[in-house]
Amino acid sequence: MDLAYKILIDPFMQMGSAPDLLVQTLWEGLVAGVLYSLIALGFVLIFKASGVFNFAQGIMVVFAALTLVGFHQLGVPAFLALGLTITVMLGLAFTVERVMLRPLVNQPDIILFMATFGLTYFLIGFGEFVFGGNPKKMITADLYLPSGAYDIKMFGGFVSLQKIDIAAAVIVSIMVVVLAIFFQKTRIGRALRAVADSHKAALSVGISLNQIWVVVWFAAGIVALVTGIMWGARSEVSFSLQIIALKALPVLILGGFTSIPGAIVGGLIIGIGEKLGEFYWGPLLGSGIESWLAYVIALIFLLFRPQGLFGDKIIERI
Amino acid sequence: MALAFDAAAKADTFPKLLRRNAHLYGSRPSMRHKDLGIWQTWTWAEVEELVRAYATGLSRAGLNRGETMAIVGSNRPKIYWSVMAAQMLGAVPVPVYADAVAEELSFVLAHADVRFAAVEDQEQIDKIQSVLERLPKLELMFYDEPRGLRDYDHARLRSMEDVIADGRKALADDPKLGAWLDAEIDATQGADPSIILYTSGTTGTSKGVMLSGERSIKAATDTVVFDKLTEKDVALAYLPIAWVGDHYLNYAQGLVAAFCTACPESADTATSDLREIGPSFYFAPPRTLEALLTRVMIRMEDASAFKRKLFHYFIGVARQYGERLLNGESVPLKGRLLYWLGNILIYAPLKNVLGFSRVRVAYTAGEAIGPDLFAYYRSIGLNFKQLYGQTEAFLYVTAQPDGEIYSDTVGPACPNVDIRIAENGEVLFKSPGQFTGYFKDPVKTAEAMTPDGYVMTGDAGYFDEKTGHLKIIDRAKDVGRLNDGTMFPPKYIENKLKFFPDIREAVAYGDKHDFVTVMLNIDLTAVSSWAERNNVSYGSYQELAGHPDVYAMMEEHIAEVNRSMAEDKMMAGNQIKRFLVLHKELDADDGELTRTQKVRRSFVAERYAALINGLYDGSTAADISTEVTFEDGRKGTLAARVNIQDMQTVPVGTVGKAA
Amino acid sequence: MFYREAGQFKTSYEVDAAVFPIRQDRIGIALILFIAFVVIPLTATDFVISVLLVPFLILSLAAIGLNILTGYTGLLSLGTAGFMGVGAFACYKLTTYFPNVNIVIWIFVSGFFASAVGVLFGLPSLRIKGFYLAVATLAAQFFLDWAFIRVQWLTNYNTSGAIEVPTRTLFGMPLTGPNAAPEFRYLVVLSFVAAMTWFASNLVHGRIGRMWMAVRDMDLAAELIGIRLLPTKLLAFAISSFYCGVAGALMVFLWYGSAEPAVFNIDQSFTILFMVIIGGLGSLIGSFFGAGLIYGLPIIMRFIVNLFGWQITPATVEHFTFMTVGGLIILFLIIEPAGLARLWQIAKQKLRVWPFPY
Amino acid sequence: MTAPEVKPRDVLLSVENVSLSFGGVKAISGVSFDIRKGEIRAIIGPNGAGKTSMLNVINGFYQPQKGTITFKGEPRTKMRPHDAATGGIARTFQNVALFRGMSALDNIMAGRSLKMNKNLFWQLLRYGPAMKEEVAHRRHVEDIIDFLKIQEIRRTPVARLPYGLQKRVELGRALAMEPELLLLDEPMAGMNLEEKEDMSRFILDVNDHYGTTIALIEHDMGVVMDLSDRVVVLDHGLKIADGTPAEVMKNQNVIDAYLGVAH
Repeated sequence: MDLAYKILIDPFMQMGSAPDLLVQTLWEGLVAGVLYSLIALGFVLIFKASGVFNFAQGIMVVFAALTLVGFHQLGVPAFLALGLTITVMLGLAFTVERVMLRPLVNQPDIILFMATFGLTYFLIGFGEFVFGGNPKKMITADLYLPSGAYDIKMFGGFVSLQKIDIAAAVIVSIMVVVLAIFFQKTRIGRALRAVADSHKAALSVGISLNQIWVVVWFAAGIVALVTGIMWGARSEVSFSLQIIALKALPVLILGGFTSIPGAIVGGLIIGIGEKLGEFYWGPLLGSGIESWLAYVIALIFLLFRPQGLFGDKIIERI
Repeated sequence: MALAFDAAAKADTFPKLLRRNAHLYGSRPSMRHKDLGIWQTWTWAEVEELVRAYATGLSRAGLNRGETMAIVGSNRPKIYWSVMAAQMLGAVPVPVYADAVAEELSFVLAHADVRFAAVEDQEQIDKIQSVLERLPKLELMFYDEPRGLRDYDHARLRSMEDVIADGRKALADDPKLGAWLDAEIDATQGADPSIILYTSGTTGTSKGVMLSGERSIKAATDTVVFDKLTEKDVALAYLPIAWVGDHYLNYAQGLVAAFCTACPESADTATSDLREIGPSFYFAPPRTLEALLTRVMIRMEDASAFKRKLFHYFIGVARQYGERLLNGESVPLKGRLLYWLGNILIYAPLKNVLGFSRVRVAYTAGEAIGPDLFAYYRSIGLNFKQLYGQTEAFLYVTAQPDGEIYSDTVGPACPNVDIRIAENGEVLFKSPGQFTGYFKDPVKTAEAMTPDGYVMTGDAGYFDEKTGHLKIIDRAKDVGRLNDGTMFPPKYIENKLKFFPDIREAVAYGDKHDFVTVMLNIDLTAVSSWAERNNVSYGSYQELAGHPDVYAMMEEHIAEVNRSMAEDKMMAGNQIKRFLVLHKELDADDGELTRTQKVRRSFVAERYAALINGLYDGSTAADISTEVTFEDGRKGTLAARVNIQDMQTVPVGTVGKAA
Repeated sequence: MFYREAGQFKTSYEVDAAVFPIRQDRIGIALILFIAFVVIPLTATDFVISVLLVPFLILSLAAIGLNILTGYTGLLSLGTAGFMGVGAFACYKLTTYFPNVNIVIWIFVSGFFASAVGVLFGLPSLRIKGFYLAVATLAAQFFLDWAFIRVQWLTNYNTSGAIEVPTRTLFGMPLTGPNAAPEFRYLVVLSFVAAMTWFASNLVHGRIGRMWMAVRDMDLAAELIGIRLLPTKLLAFAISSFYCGVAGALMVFLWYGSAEPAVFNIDQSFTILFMVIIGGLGSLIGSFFGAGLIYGLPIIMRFIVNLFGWQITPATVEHFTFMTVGGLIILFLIIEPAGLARLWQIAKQKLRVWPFPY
Repeated sequence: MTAPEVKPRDVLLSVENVSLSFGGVKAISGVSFDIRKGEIRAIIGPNGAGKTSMLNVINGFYQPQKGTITFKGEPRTKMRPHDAATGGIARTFQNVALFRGMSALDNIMAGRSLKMNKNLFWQLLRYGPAMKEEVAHRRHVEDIIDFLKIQEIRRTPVARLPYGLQKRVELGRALAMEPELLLLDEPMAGMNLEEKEDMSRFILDVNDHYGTTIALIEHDMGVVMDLSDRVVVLDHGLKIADGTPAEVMKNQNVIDAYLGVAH
């Protein structure tokens, strides 16, 4: 009875009794969710266009952020460093296409998936070799990103909103809009969607598969860079981010592997759910449940709706 | 071992031998058959039990002493057991080639008066049923493989399985039956006919060669001792059971030596089955060996350059030292070392992949074997030997003993075989296994024998002076004489030429002429690839055949043949003086070859009379125009001018021409 | 080249179905076992045994475990380390509660605990497969990882939060703890690995192995020939986790001596997965190859660095190891997705048909 | 020519008024027919007629929204594919669905899975009862291998086999289940003439030798005419004809459907 009370009633009592804390938690969850969404977005881009489940998206985030900071540490002005980093991500996209994707074309999806494990490990080793393993500080101020916080009075308490978080939310919104336009209005965007449906169709549009791969991996690289900047601004740039990036997987399961809105909504659900769970139910289990709650939510979700929130229903044919 | 042969001497029929083997070697394998994925194995004891049951069943089905039973099928245990079971009852098995057409089949079955036939499967049954009206005596067929026979009228059909089961039950039910069967076995005398083997030949000319058990076993015992075969040996039975070779090598020797006979899964899998079973006693006709060598060479073509080099290098080493080592001659230390290395790297693995690792004794026979081909197998350590024999002799007339192996001889007379060469060069023999007569044909039997009891082989030959071995040169009736009286065996000369891969066909002339001439057909595959390598360009077969470089090459080959014939005083007079290369391939469609790809000499002589005239009138070219049939069946005329070339002959020197 | 198969024919299905049907292979295996059980304990140094062989064997066992699940049944798992941890902690708890029961028994029994957890997390495999299942196993990994840290009962409330392996004996000799002789530990580990490899080989060559592979190759067709998917997949989870659990227990008790929960984090899962990929999915011998390569690579690299006296920090060597492993995985997936095992098989085949080309 | 009178107990499987749709798209609408014991029953029709869907309904891969299926006299409601397998229905596929990582022998052996039951303990030892069971079933499978004349390729991984042989192995796997009803989905698709003749022979032999009832989908009308006892014709999910091959060939609806009226 006591346990049932602790699980079913007490947390809600707490929410009701301190609404400011609830709002603060929700906000924290929302912000975490935004970042999850960003990583998930990178996954979705690549998965949609090439059917590759890119496990390396997390390390790409770290890699992009480290490159940016690394250039800056060499004395390169911030925005030039940004430009150079974008170039590096383009180079990475080219290399991945050339060295990994092209030779593996027509292999089963699971093989490509595992190849991205290899890519992950390679980039970890390469990144640590070039930039060292120590955490770094993001060059927030140099990029004119806001810092500090707005403290808003609410429900008899304070809710603290980090400015960088607000900026992150705004930037994500802009990016989603840009991507939407890109997919709907541009030729290459339409080709990408065609590829998602069938590789033959894409060829008939007149764009080679190889080009498309470069484009999506580059796009995913840019998304990774943005993610890296935002995340780095909140905490620091380190390789542990790579593990956190795995949280994008449950996000994808919720949102579906091919849906951009799904990635956003899924990210938010996971982010908020995780923070609420950790804050209100975590102490029951000795806290730290953040590390797995997202996966368990996804797992339970999977059992009921394997195709995700926005994914297409899978009809197996024989 | 000695015991085995003593007992063999006492056992004068095959059923008695079976009884002996079951007694002495009861738990040793007698028969293996690759079936359902594994080598099903029967020991001598099991085989005896099975055959006794089978014989009892056959007896109950009506088979009597002295009657004949046809055996039609491939090398399968039940087919061999059918032979044994019939013999057990004193009946005479008559094996028929499984690939015989219905026509031949009906001739043999009718001629042999069979009431019963043991057949392999639906295919044979269909064949027999299609000629049933010509076989009024045929009552019952026993089949091995029931597949597809479900809807057949079973009035004349019974499965061997049922016959065996029936016999087994009868033996179990009536204890006296076993004793009766033993009495039946003992009642058969060694002199009674044991089997009738029909010689292959066109309908009507095929003769049923009767062999007695006593003689068969005597002959087989001699060769078993000669080759030291024991119950530990293994042979793969893949040759037609109706052929004397299989009946002798596998059946008779198998029973005498009590070795294990293995039957392949099917004709298609014989190669892989050979590899699995790894026989210790092996027989293959030259054709098979040649095909095998070609396969080896083709597969090696796909090997990496390094491996190919290694292979050819060590094959070269083998060529140099291999045969000498095998013959126990002295070889320098370097040669021994190289051969030892080659054996590790190439020869032993090669023998392994071919399934020859355990071969101890191997024979080839049936036709002349090319010296290169023969040397190839011997050089990698396979103890291939040649033998000469025929159905009437129950196979062996001569065989090469270990250490005296030559590609162009067939060896000295086998133990207890007496050979005589007739005036006309024909080989005559008396042998322990010789036949007792042609079935129902005393006239032909008499024709085949000399008044003093020698069997005429129909083959011409002579004893080589150097080796003392018999050389077979041609069919006796085909041997002619040059005007100077030299014996002229065309086939011998032609074969020597055909051993060159570049020469596909050769036709030699010389009978009633002053000297020997030949017409050659190039081998298009070999010569065109030679042309490619040597930048010889040509537009057609005719152009290639007439190319001066090709003529030069042929000249070399003929010169080599001349040299080799000059060494042999019997043949020195047959050196080739003039030759030409035919402008078209001899073709069965044009009637120039038989369907089995043998040259029809007289037809060719008639058709190419203009060329033959040219060969003998000294001209350097001759014109010829022939009618040809194209592949689509149209007929046309092909005209050509064919060059004729003279040859240098090797002076025979002190050695005089044989008169 | 060394094969002499002519004359090696099979007269029964038992022999035909043998795991090593070729005599030369049987001789080879016997030779390897002889070297492993007799020659090495007599000759090898403590360093070779403790640093090279014991870890190699234990990791191979874990790789076999994962291979059963991923290679044979086609279920991708990222939770291997979690299942290994369950084995390790179960063994620790068991031996502290029942110190008088022989540790070898507890190592074995701990596999069953891992099995139970494996089956629990395998349940979703009925509905989901591929990447989705990988995520489900990630849930297991992170949950278990968390539990090892947070549930202090598991470490007997040890302040360091780590397992301290007590001394336990076998045949009166210390097997675990600081006083255990390396040769003795090695022999016990080897016995476990050899026996369990033999069991695994028996399984995958029989009915169950065929059912697993059928599910892997085409689950719909498997269902249509009457294979029930869920029990088949759960059995794979159970056996796989059992192997991982035993490997985990061996790892802590006979290799590390003490272990923090971090030993069983997701990186360990990946390491084992890489062993399986590089070694060869669906191959037991490949599991050994993969374990040898992935575990041996950094050691070899350090050795080379020392050999040439290069002034390179251990961290840099580690970075290069990461890059090499990552590169190797991609390389293998491109040129030989079936891994080292396939290369081995090709080499063997080449020897069998030598001098003919394969 | 009329079909011989049917006694109800001769009916092995009957399909009554079955309808199936995917998200509103009708694949089969109200189709009824039966399959009698021991016959070879062909299901034909133009592309998209719902033939494969029909087979999928029969072996439980799809659940029909309407209608009943009676197998061996018992009406079935909800059934999973492995239930069909247990019940004695085996199946081959239009695009060969072999286990590509396994040898031909293992594929066929896998078909015996249902009949093998020795427990994990013995399987771990691969000894005693487990080995005995393995050997007994291998023996059975070897009969099938012999029957289908695929001895040569026993050990070959099926992925390396030519298409025609893959189809044969797949038939072998289905036969290994000793089914009462064998469903063949275009057994001769993509084969050359010789392979088709071989396959026809095998199908007739299976029917004759094992007495297996066969339902097959086939496009080659010549083959259908030669093989089948009765034919049911589907078009756009509807049954348009049912009867002996000769009757069906004369049916105007069938002629129209095949000539492509309103396609």
